[in-house]
Amino acid sequence: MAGNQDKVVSLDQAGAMIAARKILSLAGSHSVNSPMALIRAAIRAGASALSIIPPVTTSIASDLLIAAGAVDTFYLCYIGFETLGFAPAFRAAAEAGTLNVIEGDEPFVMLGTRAAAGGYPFIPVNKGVYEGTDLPRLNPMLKKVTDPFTGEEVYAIPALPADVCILHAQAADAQGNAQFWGGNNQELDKAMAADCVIISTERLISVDATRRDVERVNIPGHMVDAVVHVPYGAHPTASPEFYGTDEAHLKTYFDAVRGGNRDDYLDRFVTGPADHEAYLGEVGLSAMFELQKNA
Amino acid sequence: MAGNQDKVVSLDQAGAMIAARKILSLAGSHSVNSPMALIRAAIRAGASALSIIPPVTTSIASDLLIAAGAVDTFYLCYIGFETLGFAPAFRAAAEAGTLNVIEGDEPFVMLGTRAAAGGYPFIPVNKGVYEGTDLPRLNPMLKKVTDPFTGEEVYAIPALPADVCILHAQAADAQGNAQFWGGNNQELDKAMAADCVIISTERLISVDATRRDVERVNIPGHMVDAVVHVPYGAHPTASPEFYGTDEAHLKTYFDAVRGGNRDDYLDRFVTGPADHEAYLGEVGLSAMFELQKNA
Amino acid sequence: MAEQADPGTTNYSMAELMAVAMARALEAEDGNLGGVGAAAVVPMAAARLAVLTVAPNLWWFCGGASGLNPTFDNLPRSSADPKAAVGSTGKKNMLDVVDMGATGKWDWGFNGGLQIDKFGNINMIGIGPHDKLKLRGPGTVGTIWTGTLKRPYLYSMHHAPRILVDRVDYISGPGWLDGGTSRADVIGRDTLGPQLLFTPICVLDFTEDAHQLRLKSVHPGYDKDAVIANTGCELVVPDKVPETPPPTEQELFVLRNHVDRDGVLKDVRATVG
Amino acid sequence: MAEQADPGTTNYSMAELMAVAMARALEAEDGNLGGVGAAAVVPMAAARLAVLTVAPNLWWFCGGASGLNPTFDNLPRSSADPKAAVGSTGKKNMLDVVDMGATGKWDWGFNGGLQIDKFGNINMIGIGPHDKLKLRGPGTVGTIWTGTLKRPYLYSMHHAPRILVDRVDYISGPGWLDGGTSRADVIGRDTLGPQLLFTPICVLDFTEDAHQLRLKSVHPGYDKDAVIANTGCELVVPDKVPETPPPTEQELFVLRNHVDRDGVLKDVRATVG
Repeated sequence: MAGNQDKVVSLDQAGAMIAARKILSLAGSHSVNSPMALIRAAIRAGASALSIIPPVTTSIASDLLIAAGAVDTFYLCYIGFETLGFAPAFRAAAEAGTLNVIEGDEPFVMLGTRAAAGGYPFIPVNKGVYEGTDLPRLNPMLKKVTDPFTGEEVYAIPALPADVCILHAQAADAQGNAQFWGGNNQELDKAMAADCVIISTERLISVDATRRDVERVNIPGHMVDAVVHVPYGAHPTASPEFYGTDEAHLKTYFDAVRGGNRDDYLDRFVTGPADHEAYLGEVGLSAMFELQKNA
Repeated sequence: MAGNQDKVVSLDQAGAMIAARKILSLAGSHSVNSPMALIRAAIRAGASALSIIPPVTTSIASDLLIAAGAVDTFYLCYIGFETLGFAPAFRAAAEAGTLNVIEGDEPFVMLGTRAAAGGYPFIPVNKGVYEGTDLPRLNPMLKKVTDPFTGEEVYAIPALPADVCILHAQAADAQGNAQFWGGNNQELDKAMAADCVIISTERLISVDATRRDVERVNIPGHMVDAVVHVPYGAHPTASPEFYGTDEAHLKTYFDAVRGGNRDDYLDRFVTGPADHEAYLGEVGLSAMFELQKNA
Repeated sequence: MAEQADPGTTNYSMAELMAVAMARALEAEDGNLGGVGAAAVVPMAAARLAVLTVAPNLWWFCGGASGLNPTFDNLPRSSADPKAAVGSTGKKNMLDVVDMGATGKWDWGFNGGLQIDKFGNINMIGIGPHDKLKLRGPGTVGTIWTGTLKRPYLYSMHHAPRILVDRVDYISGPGWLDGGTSRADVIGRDTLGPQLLFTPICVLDFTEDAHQLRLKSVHPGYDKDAVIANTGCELVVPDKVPETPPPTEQELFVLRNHVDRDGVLKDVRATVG
Repeated sequence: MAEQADPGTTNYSMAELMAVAMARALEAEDGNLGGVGAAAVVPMAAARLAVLTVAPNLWWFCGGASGLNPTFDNLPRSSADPKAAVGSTGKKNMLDVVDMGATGKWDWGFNGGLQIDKFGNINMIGIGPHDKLKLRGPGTVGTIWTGTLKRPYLYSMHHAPRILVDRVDYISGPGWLDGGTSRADVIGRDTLGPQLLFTPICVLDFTEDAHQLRLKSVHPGYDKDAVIANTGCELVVPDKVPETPPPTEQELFVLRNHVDRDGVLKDVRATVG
């Protein structure tokens, strides 16, 4: 997707692009840098029957998609709300048997993504990694392969390609050259492992501004299909150097879903607001500005 | 090698550490950022019968080791002197049959290094990569493996671990936290794939200076065994933002080795000078300062 | 039902006490490299406190924000908070973190679990049959690396019979497996099983040969019987079990002025029963 | 014996002429992503010139210095020179470059060889039996990616019978293999074989079905016969072969003022015979 020099689309257009695909990959870490505005847009656009390949730790980004009934299959590494507790929609759907959970782990998600990024059909892992654990028994996607160099049997992790990868950047230009400040760099492999890459960004900068600070570019634009300018687009998760995690909002979500009021939350914050600006109005701009202090 | 907070050693000590090992891995690219002072020190310390795993393109860094008779086996991807021509010592040794050349290539060197860095016993590659080429026939280290997910036969590249990896950094602190300016980031995987990592550095900075500019740190100190402070330590190759490639010196080397006068070069620039300062005296400090203009 | 753990004094909170006890244990790791993961506010505080007290040369990796040896003095609630990387000497890619797990390059680390059993095995998967879990756990994250860590350390913010069980339903993080030589036999001899387990009411270690959970010290305000009553597995209980030494004034001073100025540890939830 | 190629005029050097011809060809790749590798001063100049003339939306990766879409106006002698990355919109890790080769994400690229044969196969390995090479080549670098590149382009700074051979001794970079459908049969139909070959005396393409080397235009100062005499393989030579249009004044202006202000291309060696 190198060609186009202007990849900027609207949030609604991006939502429709996501909703048209089935295997969705996310980066961000826990409650930081999740592409929440894109996720809300995808839900509004009718995303359904998704398979989610999350980052190694995820929180509301994945849980909201599950709460909205948009997810069939979830590649699990870790999902939770830290001090608040278990991810409520995930836990309810998994325990009710309405969600197919692939029992993954760090090597499974990271190396499956690396394999897809590099075009390796699979990655065999060191003998010690799965010994003594129940993971191979619980994850049918792990298979044994004979190392042709030693004759030993080792576990193989399959490539985990995605149809679409959605990411929230701190700065990106119209060509798709994107900067992620903070985090642990899962974005590049995630992008390379996906057919389509959509980026929401706090700041839409000029290509000249990209050239001025090229060492900060984590994903080159040729890998990117669409860019959406969405200030506060990670809310209620944090956007490094812009705003901190909205702990109170996470609790509102958590209590609503755990208390059986998920539809109230969805109505108020996801399907109700006409657009991102209306969502911000519902959150309250002064609350948003307050979060900047904690960036 | 996390423990030690002061990993600074002398150039002679570093040379002895290298000479005590057999599989030597290099980074840098072509005639940029080669750890030349470390290489000269290793030759002076009697390095012999080395196997070299170079970066994907290498020049005098590898050729000098071959010229000095220190190399048994060479993992080839590309070696050359760009506009000057073929690498003279490599070519002579390979054609004379005194050098064991492993006929590698970009995926072999890069993915073999990645596999060693990540503890994968091997990496299987996409079916298209070696089709139609003579590489599998010429490189006995490539083997076929059956993909357990598809049943297809694919080529497997074995992990290529090294005993010691030597790198030239632009800045490093005593803990080994090191910055490489420019280049294409082969250093981290190279370091992770090696038992012992030795870094020469243009500037030896404080740990506080490292903390001030942490985004520039490419290799964290816990991976590093020894740091040597060697200003101009990449000469005659370039050190980004410090000095450019010494094209005239490369030609001196090239002409000497191709003209049958390799011993003259070695005497004058490698084994003759008592230390790095004497080497710089032989090169001429004003010539060094001149190269700064071309950084 | 679980009740809030009581540190037996108003001088410090239970999370502060645990952070201090965990920091002290890291003296044995001075100079070594380890890490803390997600949902790890107490281990983060412990590592930072250890650097400032007993382990000045400790190397530690701080979870999601990805900093090495950060120097925050405002403890973040999450290791993914970018502020957790303040003053770092390096950043690690998540891929490198995994690579180092697979190659056995982590010396130490803190891990917790939904369930922890008498041999220190960890379960983050869930409780009940896998196709119909009664409790769906949050997933295994990095607990699998307890198999390749040279010396894993365990902690739980909850001490209860449902957590400290005789046998975990699933092993996501291998401990001493079935005790005895079983870990060495299955995984190899390059790594050891869990060294210590920290809970809101005590510190436990493992016996030398059977590698079975053993009471090492009881926190102020609790006693042996409380530990036994709240533990769901067999426990080796020596005749004399010392009290966990309470935080010293100096430890609390450093903790509150150089690690956790915002007092995050004042309200971290820890429960008993 | 090889002699210095003569551009037939003192208005421009042979390397300048080649850079211009190669830049023009990149018009077909406007908007697409490609790259140049090591020892690639002329392809570097061509890509930069193409951006400034016929392919404003070209995406290109500049070898060892690792910059995407650099904006240097002082052409470096080596793509590994950090100055080759000046003004880039991104940097690529070498691993990503390889990953994109393996996953077939490069649209175009320039490659050369020790030997190039009539089907555009490339040899960088050497000449003679592999256990006793008469000429040990410099190694295959990225030539293997001609198999996965969507549209490879070839060039050689030397036009001689020893270089343009009937059959390469070894295939390190697959071209059209044995011609006809052989490439599609062996490698698959996702990529095409070489599109063009640029030398100091001519531009060649490949016939539509047999995919055999064909003379497309002859550079000023040379003619068909010179090409045939200096070519070691069978060549399809149309009845009428046009002259390669010499660089326009505008092309030379842009080349010398915005691409190669130091005149590096003035003394790049190109030979015939």
